[in-house]
Amino acid sequence: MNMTIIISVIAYIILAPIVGGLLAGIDRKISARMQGRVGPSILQPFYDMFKLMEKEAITVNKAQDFYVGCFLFFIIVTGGFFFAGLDLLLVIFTLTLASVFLIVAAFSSNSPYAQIGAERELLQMMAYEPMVLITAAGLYLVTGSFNISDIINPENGMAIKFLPGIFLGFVFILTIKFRKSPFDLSMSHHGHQELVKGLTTEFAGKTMALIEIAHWYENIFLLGIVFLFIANGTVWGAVAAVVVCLVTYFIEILIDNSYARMKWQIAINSSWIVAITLGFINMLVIYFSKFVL
Amino acid sequence: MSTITFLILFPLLSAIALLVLRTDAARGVIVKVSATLIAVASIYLAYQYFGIGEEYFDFANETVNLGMTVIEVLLAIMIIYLGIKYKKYLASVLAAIQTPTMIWFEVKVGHHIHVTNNLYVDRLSIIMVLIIGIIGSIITVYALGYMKDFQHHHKDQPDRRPFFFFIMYLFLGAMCGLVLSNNIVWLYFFWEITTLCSFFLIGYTKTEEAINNSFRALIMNLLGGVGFVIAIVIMGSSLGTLELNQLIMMGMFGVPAVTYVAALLAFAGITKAAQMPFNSWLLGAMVAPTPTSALLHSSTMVKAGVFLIIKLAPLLGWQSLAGIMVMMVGGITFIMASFAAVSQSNAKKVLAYSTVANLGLIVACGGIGTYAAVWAGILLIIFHAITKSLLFLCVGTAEHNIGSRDIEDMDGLFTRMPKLATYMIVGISAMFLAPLGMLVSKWAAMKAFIDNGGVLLVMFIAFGSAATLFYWTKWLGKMVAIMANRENIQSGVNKDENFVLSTLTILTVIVCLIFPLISKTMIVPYLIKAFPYVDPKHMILALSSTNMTIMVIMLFVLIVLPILFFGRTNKKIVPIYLAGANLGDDLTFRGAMEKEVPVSLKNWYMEGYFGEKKMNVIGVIATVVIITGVFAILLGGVL
Amino acid sequence: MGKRTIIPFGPQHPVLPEPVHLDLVIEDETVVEAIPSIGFIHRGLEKLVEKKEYTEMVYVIERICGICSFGHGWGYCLSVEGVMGVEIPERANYLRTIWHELSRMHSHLLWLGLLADGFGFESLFMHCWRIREKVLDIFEKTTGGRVIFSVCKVGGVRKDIDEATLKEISSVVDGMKKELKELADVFLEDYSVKNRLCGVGYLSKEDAAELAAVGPMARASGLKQDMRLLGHGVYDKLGFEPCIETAGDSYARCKVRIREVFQSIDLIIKAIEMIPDGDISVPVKGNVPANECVVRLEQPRGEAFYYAKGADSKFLERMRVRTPTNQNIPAMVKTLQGCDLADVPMLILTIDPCISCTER
Amino acid sequence: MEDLRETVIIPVTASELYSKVSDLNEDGYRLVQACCTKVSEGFEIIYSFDKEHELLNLKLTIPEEEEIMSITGITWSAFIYENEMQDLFGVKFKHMSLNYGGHFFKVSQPTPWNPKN
Amino acid sequence: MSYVTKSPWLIHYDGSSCNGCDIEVLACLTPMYDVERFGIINTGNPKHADIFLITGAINEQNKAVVKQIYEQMPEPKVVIAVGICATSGGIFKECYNIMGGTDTVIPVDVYVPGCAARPEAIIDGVVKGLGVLAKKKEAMEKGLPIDTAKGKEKEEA
Amino acid sequence: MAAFKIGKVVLRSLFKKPATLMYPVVPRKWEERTRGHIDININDCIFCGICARKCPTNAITVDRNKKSWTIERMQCIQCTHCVDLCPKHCLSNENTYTTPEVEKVVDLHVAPPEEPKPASDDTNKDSVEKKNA
Ligand code: NFV
Ligand code: SF4
Ligand code: SF4
Ligand code: SF4
Repeated sequence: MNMTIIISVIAYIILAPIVGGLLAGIDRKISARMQGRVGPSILQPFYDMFKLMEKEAITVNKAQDFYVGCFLFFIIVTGGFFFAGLDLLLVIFTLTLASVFLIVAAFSSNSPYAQIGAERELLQMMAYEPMVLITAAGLYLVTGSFNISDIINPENGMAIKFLPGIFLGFVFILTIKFRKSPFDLSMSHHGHQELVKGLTTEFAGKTMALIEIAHWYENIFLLGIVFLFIANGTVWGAVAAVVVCLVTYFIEILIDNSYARMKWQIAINSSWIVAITLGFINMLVIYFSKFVL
Repeated sequence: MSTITFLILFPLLSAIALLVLRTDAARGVIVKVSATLIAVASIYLAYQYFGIGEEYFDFANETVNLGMTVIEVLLAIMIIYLGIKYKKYLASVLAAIQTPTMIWFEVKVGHHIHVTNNLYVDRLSIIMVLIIGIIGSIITVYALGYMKDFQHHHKDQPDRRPFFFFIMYLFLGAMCGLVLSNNIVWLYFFWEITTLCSFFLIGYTKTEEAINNSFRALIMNLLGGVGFVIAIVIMGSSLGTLELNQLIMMGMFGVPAVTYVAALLAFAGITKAAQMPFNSWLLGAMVAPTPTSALLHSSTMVKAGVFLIIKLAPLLGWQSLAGIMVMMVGGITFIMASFAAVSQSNAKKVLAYSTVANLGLIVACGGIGTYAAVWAGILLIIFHAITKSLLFLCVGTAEHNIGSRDIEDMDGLFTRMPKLATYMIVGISAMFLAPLGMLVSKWAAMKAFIDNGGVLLVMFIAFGSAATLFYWTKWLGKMVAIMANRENIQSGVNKDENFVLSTLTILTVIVCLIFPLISKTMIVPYLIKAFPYVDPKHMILALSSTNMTIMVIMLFVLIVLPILFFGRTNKKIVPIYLAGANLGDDLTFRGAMEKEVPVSLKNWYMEGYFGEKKMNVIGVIATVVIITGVFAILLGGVL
Repeated sequence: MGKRTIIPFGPQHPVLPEPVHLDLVIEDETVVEAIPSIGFIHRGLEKLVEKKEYTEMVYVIERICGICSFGHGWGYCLSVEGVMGVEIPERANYLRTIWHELSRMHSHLLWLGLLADGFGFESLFMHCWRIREKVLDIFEKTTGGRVIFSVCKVGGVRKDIDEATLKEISSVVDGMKKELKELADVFLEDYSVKNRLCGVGYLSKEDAAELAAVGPMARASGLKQDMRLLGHGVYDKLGFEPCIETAGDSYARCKVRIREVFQSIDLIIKAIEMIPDGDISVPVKGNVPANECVVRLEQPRGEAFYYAKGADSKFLERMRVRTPTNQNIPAMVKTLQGCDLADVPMLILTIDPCISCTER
Repeated sequence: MEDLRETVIIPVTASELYSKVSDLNEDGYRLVQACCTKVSEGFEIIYSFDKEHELLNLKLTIPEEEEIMSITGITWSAFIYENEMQDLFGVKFKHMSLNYGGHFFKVSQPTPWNPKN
Repeated sequence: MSYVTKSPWLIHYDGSSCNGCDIEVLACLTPMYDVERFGIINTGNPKHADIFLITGAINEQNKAVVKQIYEQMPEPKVVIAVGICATSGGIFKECYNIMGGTDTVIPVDVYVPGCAARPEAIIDGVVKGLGVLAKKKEAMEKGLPIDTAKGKEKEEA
Repeated sequence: MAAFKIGKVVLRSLFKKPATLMYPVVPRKWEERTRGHIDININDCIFCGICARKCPTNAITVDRNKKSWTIERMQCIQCTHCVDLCPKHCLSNENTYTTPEVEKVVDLHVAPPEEPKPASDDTNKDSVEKKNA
């Protein structure tokens, strides 16, 4: 048991950036094709990252790099906890910690676009946080444990059977987490936007590269949560879960290319409404069937 | 036993001394010495009863009872007088109802009930005493420097510092009494004293606003007091006991009348803990000098309310109407106050709302009434007391050095006052970030809510914590912002203040580090006693020991990381991006009409979404409906 | 006020390809004050009339702007022709109209793309610009330039389009309709797009008149105002009627422009059907008499104003171009009040700003 | 529909300009443009107004030093033209409602159309 | 190998161009020309950019802006002047408000002629710029002052 | 509520061949009228200087004595005004553009010496010299 944990954590730490980077590359390729263009090479994200590493080292103050480093570190820790099968809430809180580091890094630069980006990022966090917690609560109610190692081996089958609403809600907020249109408010990976580069305006060179890597880690971890909904402890379940993860990712790309960027009001209204309707009703049903029936 | 007496009476002596000896030097010595003694005594008390865990004392003494009654009457007369003088007749009316009822009860019923144990010590009260003794007294030390500055800033007002310190110390004594009394009448007595202390301190500056707010606080607390009195009357007349432990025991055996008593006491607790619909008094209390806010209105006095509710927790829970009332009121208060905090830029108001919200969380935990919830509640009390007082004091210092308590004016504090900013960063992080204290307890609370709280409470906590995240992080953002070219004014900070702030900061971190220990040696044993029907072996805590260990390790990492890496970069420092119009100093850009426009970066407040008024109205209506509903049902049961 | 954020918006800013600057004062994300500042692109090219002969000046005037370049050339030629009293052949008038309408198509498609980019709809941006390339190909084929044509000259046009090419143009633009329809649907019906456009940047009919808005900006607020009604080119022969919308918001402005793209296609097809044979220019010689002439022309962005004053020499005494964007700036400033920060680029875009036109 | 070639130009004097413009404004005319030409007598300023596609031009000739009344009080959008004239020619206006104070076009040399030296 | 040539991000600033070159620069990003094939992204942020595409001539007003953008770009970086205006001031050279081409304020590495410069020419120019970029990167690694690596003339010398 | 309005276009594009022209891998074919660069048949030129005087950007310099015709490539805006005006029609518009360079390009064309020579002599070709600005 212990051995598998160590292996999966190490596998995560090594493979996640590779898979995450590839996914990002595929994302860019598919997006380009959807826009009628050829698009970059699939390895482009890696080129970008190495390029950033090679650039001259500049920063706007001495504190920023520390915060960004912490961001990356705790994102890795988050994923590590996740793949070690630890408590889901612990994982979520660590993720929050990591995200706060990113925001703090942006705030520390005291620069307009970074600050507004940080403010919007914060708003996005406020928007998706309830749904994330509800997701954890839902998984807990269905599987009776917060431990991820228990959640992936549920006793009564795939969690999604009981949590269709929560699953949809989670996919909804994934759009925010993946920084996809219509909710790429605080920074967008490609292209230019009204906030210049938002949150990342003041990060250059290596610092920016770290952020890219962190995003790859984060994306894999988020797909890991999608995985939880499908996994049922069997091999075919795992395969199905991976397929669902990929389909989810594709849908996110499609959404990215099919929507205008919305304003923050919509971001918070819609995600809270989703959390209240899908999340709440789903929970209500579970509570009802669990405690009343 | 003697330690207890010391803890209750010694502060009183200091108080009188402070009132009499009016020079700065004498005050300094008295405060520092008494603070040390009280702190030492509280630690000694903890040490004394550490192994024993719980002990009850007779301490029966008719003169004490008589003395209390006399004081009560005097106080009532004073309130009635003040109420009339300031045309706040409601206060007079409430006092005129409360005290005569109490005296009538004493004479008719109370007199005949034999109280075996007037005082007691258990692990919960030890925790409370430690908070009062250490945090409380250290705040009074801080107040020395602060009040000097304060007087400096308010030269127009007469120097009333002797009175101020008198009340502060009086309060410390009363607070100790409150958490150590087993006799509910005594408890009530101390309860009223703290109400009055708060009243005087809120009205300290004697401005119109201060007086209005102090009366609002008084009236609301007296309302709770009325509830308290009725509870005592019912308790005495139908249960025939005046002892808290008896009451709880009876409750567990299902004596029906206990429900009423519990509901009424919980109501009193709700008023004192400034839960909605009574939260407005705490907000108003922010006019008081900052040490007051730190001591009374965040770390201790308001905790009296939640202390009582936590005490009663075994009687609450879903099976009791009182429990449902308490958890709903707590839950609603948590979410609404958290939302309202988003729209505030006045640092003290943010802290006040956050206090209300956290008390709401504790109250809700008490309302759920399971051991896991209570575990979370007690942890919340501890962490909140330390961290909040730290934050309040930081704001006080900031205010005196930069001239504003508005968060938006704390621009570039990291450059101007690096130490203070660091304390604040620690304090703010401790309020909501992962391995630190408050989050641990919030996590436990969340688990308790999911397990026993029902869907609604889960929603409350999910949304409430999202808002919490928002308002703390944006404040944190202001703190970390590094603004080049600002003058460093850290050295202007008073030495005492600095000492207190650093102590509290260290304390915050230490408590976060040793909380598994606190849980193991203090809270769990208390829970085993308080929930005798739960098999200790099956007591699964919200946080498994693995999780606690991970938390502590994470915290270590978080302490080590900055020491190793913070600011260690040899990168080239370049100017910030200002759309190509940076004038070079990172603070101004070339604006329209060729003006040099200073950049100004402010946070979001989202008035439209989280306006204070709106949140209060919703919260008040919801809680009023719940409270009146519950009491209506209870009353219906009686009739 | 404590909660006001003051930031610079531009001169360098990725969503606006052109440098404008705003001192933005915002609260949360609501703009409470926006002080515009321009002047980054001012070249002072009108003053070149002192150095360039009137025949060369057309190349300068064309380069006021690379988007509405043809219209500028036309406006200049019209005004000089007016001063000199030159009549140009009918075929030249037709050709000018065709090119002008093609320019309008390219300009509007460009704008639609930029607008999509402004609200972060990348794929829509890409598809708009993909379609726009077809118009540019026509330009390349008929004039030899993609954005700057250099085909107008005083006295007519420099290049003719042969019959076969005209047919081809006709079928190409007709063929664009289908693809345009799909994109128009997205702009006009997609939920997310409508959400960003509807009700944003409202300008009432009264305000539009008061602030003297021109072009699609005015037409979207219900003003019937289109200089094509004045009768330059062959618009009267083509039976032109302006597109009017009444809602006055960004959505209406978008809709006007989309309708105008389709209208332009129809006008082009019709003009190609009706084009007569004949010369494409008349020779113009000699000095420009001391006379003055005012011409107004409907550019893609609205009414442009040309004033030429001769001085009985080869050099004009004064050439004045007043462009539609210039006229729309007050309206833009007005719509910016109270909008969201996210809408700022969008609102700036909805007047379809062309700063190089404005500042010359 | 007006004839394209016909340019209606009505001469006005500086003193009657303001009332003329406000009459036009009341009649529902909108400001189309204002432009200045440097002539030997000083400045020649043309104000153009439009009502339902009818164009009306007011021509004002003033000596270089004369200060004239700003019409921004009547039609605010004139601020663009007045600032432009101020920056490029050095025409002086009284009571401009929005005065960029010479920083509208931000030219490197002052009043390039009317060089001072 | 240097990755900077595989992922050149660009920033575009419009000096005082007529928009003709601007829209051609934008056109490069769109489906027909799609420079993202070469890994090029239009980042609007000088701090992320490797290539500075500048269109239009320099005047007194944008001098400081152009300079600032250039200075905020981290090394290695190249400047590509797109269009006749940016290379020499072009048709506006004699205007009173024009100071001249881009090279009057910052060193230019590649000149792309054309009025307007065609997208193909811009692509050619960027490709040429990549060569310069690689050389600068090399110089940077060797610790040489970067400006000495500035292109052809020094190479020949 | 119409969502995914662009879905059809986007999905179709995903499976269709992209619209990209693939320049420079696939060279671009130019239209006949494409205004690329100005070329001169120096043999016909009479060095009258009209082109130089009328060029709106003064890109051309003509030296009657040296019999040279010079064009600053980075100054010419391809308006073809000179082509129109040349009395000898020796200027022409070529449809290939001047390639981007790291230096400003100036092309100097000098007429061949005037002694009559056999037509096949290759000195008849104009000598083009590139030099740096
Ligand atoms: N249409 C147009 Fe222009 C003109 N005239 C305008 O503002 O684009 Ni550059
Ligand atoms: S080179 Fe020509 S097309 Fe490009 S900006 Fe200058 S004038 Fe416009
Ligand atoms: S106009 Fe023709 S003939 Fe005269 S110099 Fe120029 S190229 Fe030679
Ligand atoms: S094409 Fe135009 S700019 Fe070029 S040389 Fe000829 S006249 Fe001059």
